Amino acid sequence: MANQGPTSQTILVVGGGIAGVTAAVEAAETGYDVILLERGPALGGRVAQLNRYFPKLCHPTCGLEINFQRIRKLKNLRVVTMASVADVKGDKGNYTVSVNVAARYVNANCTACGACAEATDMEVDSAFNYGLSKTKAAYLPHEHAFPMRYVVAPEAIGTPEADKIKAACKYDAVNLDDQGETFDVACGAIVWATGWEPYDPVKLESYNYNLSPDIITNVQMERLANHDGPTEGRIVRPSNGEPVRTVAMIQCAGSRDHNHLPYCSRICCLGSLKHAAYVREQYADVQVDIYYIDLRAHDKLEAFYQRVAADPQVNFIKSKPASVSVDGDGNPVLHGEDTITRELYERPYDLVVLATGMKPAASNGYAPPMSVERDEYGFLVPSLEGDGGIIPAGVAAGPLDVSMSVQSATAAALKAIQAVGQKS
Amino acid sequence: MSESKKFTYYPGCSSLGSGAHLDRSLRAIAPKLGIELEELEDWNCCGASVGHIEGGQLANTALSGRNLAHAQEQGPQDIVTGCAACYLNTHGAAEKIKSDVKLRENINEALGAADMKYDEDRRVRHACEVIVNEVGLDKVRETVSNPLTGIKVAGYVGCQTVRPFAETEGGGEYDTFDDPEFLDDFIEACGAEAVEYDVKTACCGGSVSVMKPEKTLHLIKKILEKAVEAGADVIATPCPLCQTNVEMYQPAINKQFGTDFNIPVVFYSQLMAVAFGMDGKKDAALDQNIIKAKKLEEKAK
Amino acid sequence: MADRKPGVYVCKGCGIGEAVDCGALESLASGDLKVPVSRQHEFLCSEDGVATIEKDIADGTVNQPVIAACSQRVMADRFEFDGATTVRANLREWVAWARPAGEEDTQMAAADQIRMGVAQASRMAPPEVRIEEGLSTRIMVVGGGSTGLNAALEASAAGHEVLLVEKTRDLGGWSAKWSKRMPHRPPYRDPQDNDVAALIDRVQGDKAIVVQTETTVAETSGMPGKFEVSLVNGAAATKETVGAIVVATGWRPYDATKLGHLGYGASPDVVTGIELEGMLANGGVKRKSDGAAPNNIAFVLCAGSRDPDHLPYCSSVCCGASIKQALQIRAANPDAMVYIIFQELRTPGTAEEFYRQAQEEGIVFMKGKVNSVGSDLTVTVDDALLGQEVPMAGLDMVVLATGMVPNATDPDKTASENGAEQLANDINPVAPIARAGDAEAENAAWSAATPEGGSILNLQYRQGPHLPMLADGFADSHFICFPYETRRTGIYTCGPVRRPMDIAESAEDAAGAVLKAIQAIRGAQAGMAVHPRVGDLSFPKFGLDICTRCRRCTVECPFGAIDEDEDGWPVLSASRCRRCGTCMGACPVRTISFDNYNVQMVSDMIGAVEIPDEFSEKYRILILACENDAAPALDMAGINRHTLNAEVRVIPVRCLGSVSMLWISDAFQRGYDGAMLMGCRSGDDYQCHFIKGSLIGQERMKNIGETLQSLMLEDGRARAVEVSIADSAKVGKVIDEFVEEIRGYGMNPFKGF
Amino acid sequence: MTLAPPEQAARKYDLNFARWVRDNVNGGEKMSMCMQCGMCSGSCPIGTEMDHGPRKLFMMIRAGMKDEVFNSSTIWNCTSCYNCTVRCPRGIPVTYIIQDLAAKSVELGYVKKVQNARFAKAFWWSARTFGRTDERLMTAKYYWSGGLVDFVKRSLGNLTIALSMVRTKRMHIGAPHKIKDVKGLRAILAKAAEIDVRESKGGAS
Repeated sequence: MANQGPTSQTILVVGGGIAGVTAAVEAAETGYDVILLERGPALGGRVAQLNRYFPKLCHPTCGLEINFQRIRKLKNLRVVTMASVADVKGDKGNYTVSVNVAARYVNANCTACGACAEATDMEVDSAFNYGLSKTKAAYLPHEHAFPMRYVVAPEAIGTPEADKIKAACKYDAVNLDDQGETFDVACGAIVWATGWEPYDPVKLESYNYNLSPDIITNVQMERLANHDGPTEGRIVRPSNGEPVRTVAMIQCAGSRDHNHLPYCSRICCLGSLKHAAYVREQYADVQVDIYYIDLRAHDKLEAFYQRVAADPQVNFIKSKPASVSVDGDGNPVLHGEDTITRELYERPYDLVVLATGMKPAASNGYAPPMSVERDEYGFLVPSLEGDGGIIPAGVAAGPLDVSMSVQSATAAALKAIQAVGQKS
Repeated sequence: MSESKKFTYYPGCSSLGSGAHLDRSLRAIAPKLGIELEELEDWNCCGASVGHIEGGQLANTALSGRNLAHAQEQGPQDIVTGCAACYLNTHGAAEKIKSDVKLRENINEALGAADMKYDEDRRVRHACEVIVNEVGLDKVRETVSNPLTGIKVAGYVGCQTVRPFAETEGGGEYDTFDDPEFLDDFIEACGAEAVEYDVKTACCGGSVSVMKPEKTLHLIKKILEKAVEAGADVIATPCPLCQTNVEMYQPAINKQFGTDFNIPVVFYSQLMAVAFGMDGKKDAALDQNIIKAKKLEEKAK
Repeated sequence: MADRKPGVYVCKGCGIGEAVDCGALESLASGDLKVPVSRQHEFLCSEDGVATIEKDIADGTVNQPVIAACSQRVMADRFEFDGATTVRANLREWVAWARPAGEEDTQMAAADQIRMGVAQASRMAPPEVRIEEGLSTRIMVVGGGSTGLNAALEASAAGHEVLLVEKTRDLGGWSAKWSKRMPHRPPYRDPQDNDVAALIDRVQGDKAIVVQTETTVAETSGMPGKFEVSLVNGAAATKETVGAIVVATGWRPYDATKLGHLGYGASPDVVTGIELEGMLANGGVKRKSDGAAPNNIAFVLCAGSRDPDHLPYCSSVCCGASIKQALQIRAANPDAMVYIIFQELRTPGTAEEFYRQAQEEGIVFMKGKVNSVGSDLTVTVDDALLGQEVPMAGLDMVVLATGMVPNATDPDKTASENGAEQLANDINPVAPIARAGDAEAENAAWSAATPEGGSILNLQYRQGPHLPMLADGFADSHFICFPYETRRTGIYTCGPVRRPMDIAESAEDAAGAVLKAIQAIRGAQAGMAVHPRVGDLSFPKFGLDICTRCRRCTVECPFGAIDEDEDGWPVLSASRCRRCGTCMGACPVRTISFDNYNVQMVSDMIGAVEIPDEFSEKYRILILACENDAAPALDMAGINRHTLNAEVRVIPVRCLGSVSMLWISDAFQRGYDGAMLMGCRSGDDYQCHFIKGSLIGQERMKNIGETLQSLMLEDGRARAVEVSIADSAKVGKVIDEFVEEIRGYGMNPFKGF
Repeated sequence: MTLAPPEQAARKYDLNFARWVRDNVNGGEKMSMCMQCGMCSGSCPIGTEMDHGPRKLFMMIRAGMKDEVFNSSTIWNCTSCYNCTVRCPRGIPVTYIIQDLAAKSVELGYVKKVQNARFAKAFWWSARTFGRTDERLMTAKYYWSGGLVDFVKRSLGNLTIALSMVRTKRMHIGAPHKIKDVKGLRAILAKAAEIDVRESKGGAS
């Protein structure tokens, strides 16, 4: 059997969110060589954009910090940002993966001193803040970014701003001619942890997302509540910066709907309970109404639901709102039927939060090879037959919360070391 | 679309009454847009939204069955209609028959009673969908010789022109259910200004307005209010029932709510006829509007 | 370490050069501090900069580079050198970026950073590696249900020998009793075949797996790499050595006899979901009363679950399991009318398809609370959607979907006294579970929630025989980001003993636990720590010559790494240790130390700071900051260019649990005006990754008050605060307020003594 | 036209009625998919005119409340706007179901004097007699069906409308429009009705 052994014991992990980081670190800590690819400029993925986790209301950066410390200690773990997969060839034991690295325009000399950002006035939409704010054209992804390195926005390239940015760097870290690169990786197993994207709220026609800045999504709410977000963590009406007195959360905004996402995204109920907690922490006299079909606080998370439900200023209304309009004063107005009281309501709010669901991020460099089985929604299914060398982890494999994603990723790490055979 | 394309045209009962001006203006603009309309042979009522109640489900579908059978005899071309209700029923029936073998059997058994049959499939399309997907906005713009500059129009789509088929494959996926844009596009193409109008797919009460206006006047009031607020000179709609309800109930609304609405309600096809430089009466049928669309009449040659 | 050759390297990059006089720092090192090699560089992390340091190390002139540049959290890879111990002095985030350029105070802060760095180097040695003898790579799996079976197969597939211990006669646990299982593969619509039998065959056919049924664990001692377990099979007792332990003891159904209000016991035809499952698996559903096949069946969900009087949590699987059973009943009898009465229908994720399938099959779902089930099977429901109370008569069978109770203890064993005591004393986060919807429980003592039953592993640990549990009786971990973070190193739980979960999820959980077990074994082989201080080779050393056997270290160790021998001397099980230093902080005679982290080292760093005399009007306040949360928050404050108070000096510590109160009294005796501990959230929702470090720190600080009073100092001068890693914007203000308070007290009179 | 549904059972949640609806009502086969979210009732432009609204009506059907369902005002106030249908997250053709329940309630003799029923009668009369709906005659017949008083009241009320319609040639006077082959059409409709009876599934299944 000697000649049938894997040609490579390297494990490749695609996606640097909580699942990918976990899979990479856990695998590396058993002694295997691991390469971690992240499409963006920094690790952490969606959880880095979260304010806090349910049910403990603790900060994602806390766990990420520990993971980053682990990464720093692991000589056998290599992190490549701005990287996505162009092609996968071969099979278990010997894959050849061609990797595209997009231009960052900033090289490893960067010390994150920030002189480049100071040098330019050009601003671009902040993807990290889901478009709620602007950021300088030369920017640090966020205060907790790993790697701690700046990025130059492609929009700036070819403009005089780019030259200002380059000129400002004392350390020769800005490379405006960066074309990115492509290289091949030989590996024995691949963990596919490409995560998710929020469902596009514009598709929810009757909720008129574009009609008012005070209609936001749950992921935007996370940024709004974050000290590092567009409002330094103050939850206010985006339209006028005023405090909120009434907030509505609309559950299943896209999920459990055959017109959109037929499955339940699992996290949205708990996410909105968490958002209710954010709002209540900031305002004593605020009213929060949560509109839901079924409140899905599974297993021990029920306790979190009970804790929030005990708050008399948080109301639960079993109703899928039919539509959102905007009244003369510019307030978003919810229309629908309260299924318990039969009341046909028409209620204005200061802020409406659409609890949009998760859809698998299987596009744009994150599309897995066709050999990997998918369900009709695009979630990856662990192969029963197949060679099992490509292992889905985290939300790429189904709608999971953070803890379950970490569980899934840890299991994937084991599958990966099984796939590449015993450490020689 | 260079040379003209032929369709079997199903005018519907309203063409002989309340919606006569839709029929007239549509027939007028069609050739300009490269559409040849051949009237459906001995067409009958579609059953509207109440036919099934007294007639029963199958008999009601059989009404469409008979029209489809005639269309089949008339040739392979698609059927087109300007009436929302006719479209809804006939298109719906055609799709059902297409997918439901048993239904096709039953319908044909019924048609047999008059020695007719419908054993092929004919596509039933809405005039607006045809203009969007077949003619194209560019063609509409090109055809405009008398742009309606300075006229503010509230584009009121109503319900059945887009629901439930506009987003479906069979319906030609030509626009959305809640926020359709085709009508505003038509208006702008005619050189008029489409005002911001967020009740464009609000319901006028449909047949309930005919039966029990007391229950639905408030719906129509809102449709009028928003148009006036938006500073519209005229409301344009594709739907005969919407046109009639929104136009003819204005006095009743004024009486009940103490308002003073008097805003003309026309069909997009009337706008086009004027914009295409055609005759205001003969082609645009502006004389058939109870509340006169003065600004359009002035524009019209 | 024999001869220390420190070298100070001052970086002038990133604004440091503009903020402070680096020349002065260089001469401070070479002068007062007598550091043989002292250099400054424009851009130390550049190739040239790194080369300079490498050259000095290669020459043998330096083996302790003190990098006076950026935070230890960045550029780690550039500033680590073979054969040298690096010390980082943070001139960037904590000085240049956090204080006004060119000012005297800024220069003083920079100088103190250098002094502390040099002092730290003088007490650091590369850790001596300690590797135990006679290590085993075998993994013991406790529990032969589907979770345990999967764990065994996963471990074997990863090349480890496995010892699978099952208490009963048969493998398979509850899952072996199921007729079918819930779907977990596309299209997620139909109940799928139960494959447990195949699983059992694979286990029994696997040469690497030794199965011992009708066996329980009498005792567990030792440590990761060499746990000594004694197993009991009837009269026979055996001893085994294993490297790590996976606990998959699963669950048991909630006792239905407690559900009289739902009619259980009132009629033989009110059955539990478990009983129904038995019927489905053995020839179909029949009424116990008359053996007839029922035509009208109602399922009552949340029978016991989500009920403060019974199980406060949601058992997760009951909705899906009931749908599965309903579909099976319909498949057997298409005319059966099946009703599922729920309060919240929970089919998360793709299980929504399963719900849809049931609806398509015509199974009727009703939302409402069941008020009563009569002996005639009349179910009275508050139908929330009809808005009326509905009496459902004429039912032939009522099924109660009872919930899951975790087997974190063995109900067949009796609770041992010290076990109860452990659970009472150990920190077991109550929140949010016990208080959920239950006002009384909020103040109830943990012991009130102590699960019945004896210990499963019977750990021979100073900390007692049990695996720590959460208040609802589920085993650790309560960390969201680290679900396998255990308080008993090398022992990992998985499956429903950890959280209510179905077969598919349990199988995955088993794989995760096995991976952690493998890490623990490899850690022991290399003598290094596992999560979170992965790779740390240091371990606590005990100077038994002056040990007073006070037992504080053995009591306070959050991981039960230190036992006592019969004479009460502390005995370390090194591979259980997670290197947090809590023992070091606990030791009143300071005789516990790590090669690279010890009481003297921090004392010297505190002493190295220059204390201006009382006429200077300059205060000095010591901050000991947790390196996992508080220190990064201070870094990020710098990154955001928030101002850090000019009068504080910050020393990062492994954990507040490692803080020796000597450091605080030292500080005051040396003339500091105040001292503050900064750590993470403690209490029920604690965030401390060493479990109770920040809590211990706070308690010790309460006691320091007395010391201060004995020194005639206000006890307000010493304080412990909780900050989170996300407090970069707030942490500066917290410090300023404290400093203001100290100014209120005035200067420390001991200055200059 | 269709066989009678089962008698309303004494106890709630007798599924026989729900099953009859599934088998006999247009779109009924989808009704079991309802998850009671309220989207339909909330989307209805004149939901306030409905006693229960579609969502609750579906629950009542599950509960076997046949009489309450057929006597409900909900089934008589559908404007056919199809908002509920296109928005339903479970893809239930709510409009079809509501409209056909109205038809069934007529068949089963639940309603006599409901305006829509009279209107529908008038409409069908026109469709059958002329092959086309003559709005004038149909409306007149509809008003008549309400009795003389109602006729006069309503006719006068709408006189101005009628006149202006005539003036703009949108209501023609004189002989009604007729299709050529009225005989054929009637034969077709008669046959269809006959098939309907033959095909319809019975009561309790």
